[in-house]
Amino acid sequence: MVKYAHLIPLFPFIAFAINILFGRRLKKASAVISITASTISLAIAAVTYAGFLKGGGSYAVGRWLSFGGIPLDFGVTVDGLSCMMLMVVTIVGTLIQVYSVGYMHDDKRFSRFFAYLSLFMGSMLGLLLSDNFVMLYIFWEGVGLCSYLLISFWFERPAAAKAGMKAFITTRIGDTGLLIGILLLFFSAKTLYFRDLGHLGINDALLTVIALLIFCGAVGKSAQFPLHVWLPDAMEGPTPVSALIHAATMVAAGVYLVARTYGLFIAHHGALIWVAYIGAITALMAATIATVNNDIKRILAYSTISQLGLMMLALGVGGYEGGTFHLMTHAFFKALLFLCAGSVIHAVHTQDIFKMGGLLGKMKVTGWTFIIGSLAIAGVPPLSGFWSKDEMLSEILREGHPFLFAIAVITSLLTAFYMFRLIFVVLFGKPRSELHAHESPAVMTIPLAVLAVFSVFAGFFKPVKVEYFMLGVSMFIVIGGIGTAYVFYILGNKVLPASVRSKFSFLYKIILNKYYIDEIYEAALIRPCMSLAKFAASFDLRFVDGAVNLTAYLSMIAGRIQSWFDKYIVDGAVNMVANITWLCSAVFRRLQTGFIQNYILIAFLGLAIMILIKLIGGY
Amino acid sequence: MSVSASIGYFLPELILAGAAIAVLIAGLFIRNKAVLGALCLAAIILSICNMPHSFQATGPLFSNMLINDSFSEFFKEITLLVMGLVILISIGYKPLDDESAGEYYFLLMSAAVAMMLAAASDNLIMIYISLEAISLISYILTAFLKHNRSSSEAALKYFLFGTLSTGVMLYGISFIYGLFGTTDLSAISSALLSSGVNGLAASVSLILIFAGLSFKCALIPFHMWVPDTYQGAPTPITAFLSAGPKAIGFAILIRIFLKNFFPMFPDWVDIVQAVSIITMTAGNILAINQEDIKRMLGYSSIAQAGYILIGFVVGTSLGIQAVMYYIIAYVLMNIGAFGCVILVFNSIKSDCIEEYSGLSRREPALAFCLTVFLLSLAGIPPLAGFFGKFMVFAAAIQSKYYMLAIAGVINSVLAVFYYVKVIKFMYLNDPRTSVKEPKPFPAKLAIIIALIGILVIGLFPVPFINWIGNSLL
Amino acid sequence: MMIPQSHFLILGAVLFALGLYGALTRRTAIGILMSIELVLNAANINLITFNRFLGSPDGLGQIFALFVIAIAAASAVVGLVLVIAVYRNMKTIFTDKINLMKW
Amino acid sequence: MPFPLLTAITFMPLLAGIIILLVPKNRTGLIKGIATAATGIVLVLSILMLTGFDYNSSAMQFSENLSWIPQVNINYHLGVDGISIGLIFLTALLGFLACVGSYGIKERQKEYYFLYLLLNTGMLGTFLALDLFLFYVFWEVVLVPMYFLIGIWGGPRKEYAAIKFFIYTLAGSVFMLLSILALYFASQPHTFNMLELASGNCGVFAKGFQIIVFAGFYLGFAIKVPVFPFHTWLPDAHVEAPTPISVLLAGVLLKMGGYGFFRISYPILKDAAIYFALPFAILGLINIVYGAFVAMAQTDFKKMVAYSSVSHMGFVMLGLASMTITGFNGALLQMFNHGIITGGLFLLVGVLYDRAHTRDIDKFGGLGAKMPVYAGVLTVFTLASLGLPGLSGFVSEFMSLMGGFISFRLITAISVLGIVITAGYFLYMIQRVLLGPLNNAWTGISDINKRELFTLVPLMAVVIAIGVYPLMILNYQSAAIAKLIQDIGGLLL
Repeated sequence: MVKYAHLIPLFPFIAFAINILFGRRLKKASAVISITASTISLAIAAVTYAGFLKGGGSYAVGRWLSFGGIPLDFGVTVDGLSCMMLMVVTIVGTLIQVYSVGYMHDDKRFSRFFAYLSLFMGSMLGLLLSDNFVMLYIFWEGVGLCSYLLISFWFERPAAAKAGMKAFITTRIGDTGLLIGILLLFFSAKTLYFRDLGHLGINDALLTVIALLIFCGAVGKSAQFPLHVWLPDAMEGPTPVSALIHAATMVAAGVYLVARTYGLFIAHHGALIWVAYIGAITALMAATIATVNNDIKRILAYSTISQLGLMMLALGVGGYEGGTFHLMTHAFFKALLFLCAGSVIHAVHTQDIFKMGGLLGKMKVTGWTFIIGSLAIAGVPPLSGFWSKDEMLSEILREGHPFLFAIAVITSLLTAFYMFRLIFVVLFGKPRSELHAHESPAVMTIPLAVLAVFSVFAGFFKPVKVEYFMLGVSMFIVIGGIGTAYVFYILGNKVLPASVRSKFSFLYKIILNKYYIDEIYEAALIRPCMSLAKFAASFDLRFVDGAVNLTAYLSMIAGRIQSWFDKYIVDGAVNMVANITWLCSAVFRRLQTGFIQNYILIAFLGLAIMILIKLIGGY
Repeated sequence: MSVSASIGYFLPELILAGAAIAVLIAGLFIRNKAVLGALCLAAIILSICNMPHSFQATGPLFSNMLINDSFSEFFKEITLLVMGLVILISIGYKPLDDESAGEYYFLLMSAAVAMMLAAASDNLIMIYISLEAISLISYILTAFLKHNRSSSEAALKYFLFGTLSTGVMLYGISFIYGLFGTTDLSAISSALLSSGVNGLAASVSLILIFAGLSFKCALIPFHMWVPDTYQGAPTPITAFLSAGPKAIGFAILIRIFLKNFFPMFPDWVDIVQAVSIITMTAGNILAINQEDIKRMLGYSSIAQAGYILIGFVVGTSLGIQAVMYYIIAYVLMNIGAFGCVILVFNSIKSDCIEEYSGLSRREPALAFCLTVFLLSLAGIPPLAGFFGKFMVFAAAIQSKYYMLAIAGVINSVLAVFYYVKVIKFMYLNDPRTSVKEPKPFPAKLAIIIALIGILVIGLFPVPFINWIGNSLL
Repeated sequence: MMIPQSHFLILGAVLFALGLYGALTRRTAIGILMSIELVLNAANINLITFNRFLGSPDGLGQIFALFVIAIAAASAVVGLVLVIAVYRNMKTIFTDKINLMKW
Repeated sequence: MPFPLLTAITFMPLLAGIIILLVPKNRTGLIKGIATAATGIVLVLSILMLTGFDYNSSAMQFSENLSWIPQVNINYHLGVDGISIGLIFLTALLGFLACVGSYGIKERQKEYYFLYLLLNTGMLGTFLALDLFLFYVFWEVVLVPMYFLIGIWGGPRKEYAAIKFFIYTLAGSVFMLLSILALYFASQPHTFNMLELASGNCGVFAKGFQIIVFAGFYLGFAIKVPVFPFHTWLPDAHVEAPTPISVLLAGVLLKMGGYGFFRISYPILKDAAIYFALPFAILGLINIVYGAFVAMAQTDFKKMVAYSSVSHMGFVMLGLASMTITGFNGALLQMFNHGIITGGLFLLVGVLYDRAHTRDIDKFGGLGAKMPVYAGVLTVFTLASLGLPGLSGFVSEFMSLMGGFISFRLITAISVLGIVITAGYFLYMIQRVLLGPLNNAWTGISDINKRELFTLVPLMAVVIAIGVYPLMILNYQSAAIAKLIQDIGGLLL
């Protein structure tokens, strides 16, 4: 029964309309409306998924627009990838909305928050269902809009407003790449539908250009290497927003796009290599920065960037299965991690991990679900993280990319390290400051539990055969990462951090907010990572982040120059004409001297000239 | 046609002459100006009624001194229209109260007779005599305010400049007489058609005649008298000068240059084309930053003469139609504008444009009328001024005078500067004084006639085009 | 022996030029008035000469000349009246003083 | 003779204007009532016209043709087809809403509403006229009331802005008059009728002649659009004009230029249009990018929206230059959408100006909290203006770009850059006005009131409706555009 798939995005949109229009009166009821809407969508998605298993497929809905002779019909694609993502988005979305009832409890713009959330759900579901580039682009920008609105939700804080704008413009830069790609595609292949991407009749060079341009969109949205600067700042938004949008769903849209248009990428080898390398660079760089960051949400943000880099890397080497599988599992445990972080922040009202400590005792459920999530992301065998990461690593190896494989392994190692650094600092040890931590209300902890269950069992969703060599590699990663973190934080807790800070005091002051250098210890593995981290952080701060601000600053200057040019040169020319006429009128006025003789003189001079012309003309 | 027979066709002029003398005598007894004015108006209306219609008999009168064709009839009707409006607005003009009204109306009536003679004259002698008559009367009228310094100075300048230019014209006529042996225009044109004539001498003497006539129509080299005379003369007379003699000047220009001396058309066309462009441009540029509104309207009338000249230079029948249509519109616009200037002068006692600020608040109706006249002069549709310009530009483009058309178009943009400047003062600035003078009814009547005239001619030009159509040469 | 026509025409032209020169240079309005009369008389001479040498039977030229003389007289009268009016108001007839209205 | 719908639409405002002249000055309530009723009736009539319009015929409908001046073959010829129907509805809608929006004008109301109605008649007439002379008369009739409306009720530099607008537009239109006359005399049976001239059965014009005539028309239309070198009157006129007038100025007057290209320059002067395709595209590009950059540097709210209009009209030029069905459809739709969106933006600026009496963006801050409904509406219009999909701005920009891409790939690619800059400066404005900490000067500021909301809600509805389902309006215009492309011989893409 696939026929009702196109209704899925409809219900969240209805909820959005209701909440926006009657938000003020509904108050708390608005949460109920948006949650019911997403549960209905969840139900339809499940029905569609069941229908798909029995053999249902994509179908057309209606004509939206016609470009010249070529009509553009909107339709719905129902296949493995879209159904899986539908399920993920609706499940995670509903849980996070339940969670945010508690988290946003005392916010005075409660109904507006839920209105934006349902708008986001509607756009995301629409994006997953669309079967052509134009429809995808429309919802793509819709999702971008919601991330803007939700990041700058607490707009009283100037940092949130700035972060929102930065997010929208950076993704927008990516989107223009996507738009030019769509234009080029329409121009060369006269079609915009995904279904016929496999057999386009255009030459390889053009195909690569189109693929890369579309990849630009993905880079922007999934915060890949050059355009990743907006995601860490996006943490200014409320944590459920970070969980839903900046961890589980929206950022995954980039990877989904690459997967959806995979036919384009496979057709010519050139584009895929780029995807792989961008993914690799992003993964490694983000992982290194995450290890030195001490803001709980920023660590998770860099971790998300790093995991997305891994997915891109997998897709880039042809590992379609592994990439999409990790996409699904990552959505679950990353959402779980963010929600746990949220409930921790909700309890202790600070985001700096080194002000927390020993919270496991006071926050039982949050603590343990936090640990489960970290285990999943680190890739501990029975949990879902292991299966998908294992799948990706084997695909990378099978496709014969030893160098990329090494980067993937290092990234996974770092992931395990910084996750458990987080766990040990926040949950274990003695509380560093007298924070009265109390467990979050039930409405927040229940979704955590449900997500923890999904994080554990999502792995079995797809049957994967395990190679022993890969099992060994994974075990090495897990033990190495967690062990180092254990040695680092539990044993040498007091002494190590203070002495390191004094040695690098100068550097420390510059990038204090970026990371905190722990005690220097002998193990060779940690030292190269630290130096790499320093380079990545400063590189990021000065060059890339700076570049974005620089362009903004330059365009302001360009704007000012052009407005001056416009005001004085172009406008000046017009006023000059007016002044010239005024000037010569003033001059000629003087001719009228008032003396009768002058008048007669001028008159007969004119007559004489006329006669002279005639005489000269005559001969 | 013998003298006695042609008296029958000379009725309107006779009526006016009779009225002139009657008014002069009545002036001795009746002090009230309005009665005398009414008497003159009655005479004008009477003479319009029994104007000899062209289809009755077109032919020479008074042993071909005059000619009674539809063309002259058109200009006679224009003259009467001008005279009627001028008399209406002069009744309300305050400074004229202490002058003797009888003489004033006598002069106006005789000027009307002289103009009707000029319109119909088909003989160089007759043209000279009637032109000189018109000029003499307008010199005296300009100096009518005996104790006003600027009025007498203006009259003197006007006199000296005018008689000299007419003298030059006479000198030209004498040569034409020498070349053709006769002063009868139709005889000359038939001579021109049959046998060629010494081109150079003829064209030089034609230019001399053109000089005299360009004084009458205030074209560029001979326009110097206009600003001072328009500013100095009493405003009704300025209105009269800007409309009456100018229209007649163009009538004679067309009659001589386009009807009788048409074979010599190519000789003088490029000079007159240059004169037209210079007249337009200089008129507009000089008018831009004038302070006195009468002086500004003076320059604007020079510029309008430049536009009319475009139709004349083109020389085609569409060109002449355009000239005649433009003259109707021009006459109405100008007299209307001067009428408003009179009423404003009555209340604020000054012609300085700055004094006009805030007029829309003090007298909205008057400000509206003046705005319509100024916009029509600027050539904004749907008013008559625009259609006049449209016809003139159409004529220019039809016979490929692109330079002329482009110059005309640019000038109509230049003109907007000073027309809108007055409107700006009236509407956009705040009023300075709040004195309000009761407006005499006849002046209001004249302005309303002119206003309706402009709107009707602009929106429904068909009857007027037919009227012009069948009164071509 | 007949004086050839050209002599008269030259006389006319000379008179015309003198009149024009006088109008441009005389300081008083009356001076200009006189020089204008010269211009008119130049035209008269032309007319009479053409009438004589063209041998036109009806003596058109002379009639025209008579008219011109009459009109010249009329304009002289008007001119003088205006000069008196200016003198009464401005107490001067020097043209370089009469420039109340300018620019 | 069927009910003369088009004459009614055109002259209803003029009739009401004359009635207002008779009403005494102090009865302002009655005056407002008459004006609103007149513009309301015009809106109803235009909706009636929309319903009665038959989609798939590209011929003129509801046409009326009476001879006006037979000697010169000028006749009073009105008609509407796919190209002009959208713009007429836009004029009627904005006319009505701006009339309701002008209740804020307090002094000299009688003159205000008379001039306002005269302006409406001029605008409607320009879109309906099919006779070049009639078109020119209506084109010029718009000038005079606009001069007074800016001049009398304008801001501090109103006189300079008013006279500059008047002279600038007049200079352009007089050259247009010469082109009209040249066309008139070049056509065999001399005619002013646009359809006759376009249909080619009164003589095919030589290419050189076409180019000169096209240049004349171009001067007239380019100043109105406005195209790059001639745009300097726009910011002055917008900044100084009172709010409802700048709504009409941006919403309708700019479209008269674009409409002129669609109705006169392209169908009649086919070869010249093709000859000038590349310069048009380049000018479109300059408009988009240059307008966007200059807008970014503005601190005055209205000036920024004015320059954004320059940037948006650049898409119209690009669409026109592309000579494709998609490009033309996009350009025409862009004119309609831009009218609605910029009209809304100016109303919003007016709302802010009435309360804060300043238009300097930097002086605001954090109004989102104090004026939530206003913030919501402003955000919708800003997003529509920067071309967010799902709202009307995106559809037309996308189609113009799509069409443009087919003909000029590099130029269109660069102009896509314009979209990013547009997003930049609009969001920068949102951030400075709505977001951030509340500027203590505006603690007592009141939210948008019912009347202002009434003027904005219909515009918002149209923006969202077209954004979601653009075929609603594209159906009206696609038949006429297809025929136009066939005539010109453009790409049937």
